[in-house]
Amino acid sequence: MERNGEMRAYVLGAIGVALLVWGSWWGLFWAPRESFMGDVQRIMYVHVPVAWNAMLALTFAFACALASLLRGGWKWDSRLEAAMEVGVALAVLLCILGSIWAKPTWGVWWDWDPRLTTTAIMVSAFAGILALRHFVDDPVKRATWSAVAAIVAFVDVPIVYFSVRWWNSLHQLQSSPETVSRAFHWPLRINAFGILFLMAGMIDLRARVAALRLEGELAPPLPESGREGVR
Amino acid sequence: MGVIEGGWEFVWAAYGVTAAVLAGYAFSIHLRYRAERRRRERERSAT
Amino acid sequence: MQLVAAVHKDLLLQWRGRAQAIAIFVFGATSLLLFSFAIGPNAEALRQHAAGFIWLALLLSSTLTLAESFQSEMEEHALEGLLLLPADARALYYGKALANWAQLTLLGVALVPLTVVLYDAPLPRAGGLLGIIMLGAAGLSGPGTLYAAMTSQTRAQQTLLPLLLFPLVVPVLLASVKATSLLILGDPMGQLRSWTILLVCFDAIHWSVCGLLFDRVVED
Amino acid sequence: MVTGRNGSGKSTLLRILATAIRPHRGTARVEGLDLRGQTRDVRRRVALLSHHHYLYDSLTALENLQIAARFLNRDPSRKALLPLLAEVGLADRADDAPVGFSAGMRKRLALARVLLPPASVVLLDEPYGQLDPPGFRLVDRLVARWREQGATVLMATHLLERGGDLCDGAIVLDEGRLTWEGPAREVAAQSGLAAPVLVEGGA
Repeated sequence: MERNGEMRAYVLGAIGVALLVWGSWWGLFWAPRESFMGDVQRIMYVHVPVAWNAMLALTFAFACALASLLRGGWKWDSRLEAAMEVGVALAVLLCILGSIWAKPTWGVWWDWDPRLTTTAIMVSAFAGILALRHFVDDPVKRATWSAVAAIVAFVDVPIVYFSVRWWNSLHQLQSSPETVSRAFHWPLRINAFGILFLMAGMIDLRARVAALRLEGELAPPLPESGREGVR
Repeated sequence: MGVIEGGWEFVWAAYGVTAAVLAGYAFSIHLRYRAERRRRERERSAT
Repeated sequence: MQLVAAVHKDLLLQWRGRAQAIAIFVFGATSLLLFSFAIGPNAEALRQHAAGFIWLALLLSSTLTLAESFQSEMEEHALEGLLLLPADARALYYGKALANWAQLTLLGVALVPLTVVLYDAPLPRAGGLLGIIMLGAAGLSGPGTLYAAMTSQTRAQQTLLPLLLFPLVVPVLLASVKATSLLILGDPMGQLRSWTILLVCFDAIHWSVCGLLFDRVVED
Repeated sequence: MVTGRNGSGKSTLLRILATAIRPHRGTARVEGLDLRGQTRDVRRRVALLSHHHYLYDSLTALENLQIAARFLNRDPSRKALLPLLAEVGLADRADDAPVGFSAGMRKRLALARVLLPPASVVLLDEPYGQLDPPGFRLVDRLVARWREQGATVLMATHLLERGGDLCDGAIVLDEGRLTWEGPAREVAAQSGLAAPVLVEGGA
């Protein structure tokens, strides 16, 4: 019975990997060269899907934090931990991809683009919350505090973004490669869904890890009778 | 004009890093899940 | 009423801990000295970076101030004792945040003369600078007080507080540095206003959000 | 009176009843008020002497009381609070910081802090711990006075004889479970334990 639950995660992951192989193959070998960026533009077929999904994962983490704080329940705490960790992993990947994109395009590894810089700041913010979780032994406090910290960090995202944008206002607004034609669209979409499925599978499985750990921490359950005997 | 020539090494690097990070991370979750399951089964059988 | 009691308590605690505050000021002053070693004895370059250095010094010192402000609450769990009286958690938060704000403002103001001397930074508008320091200090103390309440109860608190706080206050750092540097080096484009507005928005959002969330942090 | 071995859950029980910690599951009522839902009302009625003394080390004994008095909206003047310190035998140390106090004196100051709010339920976690014989008599006297005022006193203690004389009912905890319940006088003889928690008065 319990064995079946985890299958969902692996199936989702497998679908994701299959879509990613298909989309990447398309993007690398079938899609035409972009007229301005040349072959480098093919990086976009992984870069953009990773960006969308990293944002999605962290937004989901925010939703979990709200649910965990307002409605309670260990389920949401486990999901918060999972979504945060997967989101941080994707955001780290996003920063690396951003650098690889920036080097041939602008000649530097890091060009202080507001989106990329905000991502890097968010990585450290959410990694800090994961560290906080690691160092709090009481599961109740851990759940509340990480939910609170996640909400504050998420509320901060737009402020960080705008401050970095103003700060770097001398910088030319970047021309994201326009993906007008269908030939550019499809690999992007397929990869986006591929990472979405893979991410869903990873969050699902990671939440199971968190739930199992929590189960170990909360056990043995406190007996109710002895404590409630006294009025 | 302004067309970036070549750059395939960056493309390969991007796809390679993506594959490596995603695969490595997914595998680490799989390992952690297995470890947690085993730990719990040990605890179950102990009681 | 409870807020008055809370502010009174925290100001009294800070007054008794003033030796600590002076030590933190010395730490900030020392870091100002150290920053200039990274640049070299180039008066022009130092003046260009003066605004950044004063805010970095204040940011680094702020983690000490914030952590210290919860030290005495946690030693004998005095904060819990107040909550059981019952004291209003929100009043406790705003009392602590206001007291920390006052102390950080004081610390920032105390660092200014040093900046003027060390970096040869001209100070045409002292009132404006005071305003920026107050807004920036509020941006540090608002979320900082919330996070210090959490990290003061954890293992590895010295690492966790800056780890959580620094990414969060990036906008404060950017806006304060820009605004201060416009005050020192002149503001031909009239950008000071927008940075001030950014600081005000940050302060307003975080002081209200953190105030809402604080009782969950100390109650659970 | 509540008693039980070390780690049997006495302090946890008292801390839960004082709403210092939230029970993982279940709830309880104090004077008909739900611990989870009516936390603030419970706190208004309950005073807790915890094994944490709830003191600020850098402030003087008097200032510690003044801070609590301000939050309770009570007169924080020296004149109003000195009697409390005199009650616990610290009148001459009012302007000293507890950092220089002995463990027994800190306990006395913590007791003075418990006397401050007008509580109808008083929870005492090992009130005799660290105190000298006059301190024992002080606790006895305070408990008697609370009872006269109609307050319920619940104390966790290992002093079975003393608690047995002072309290009405007793329960014994072991690993969080209630293992014995009965008249306090019989706890020493019957429960086979050296550590009871005493329930006093009718709660």
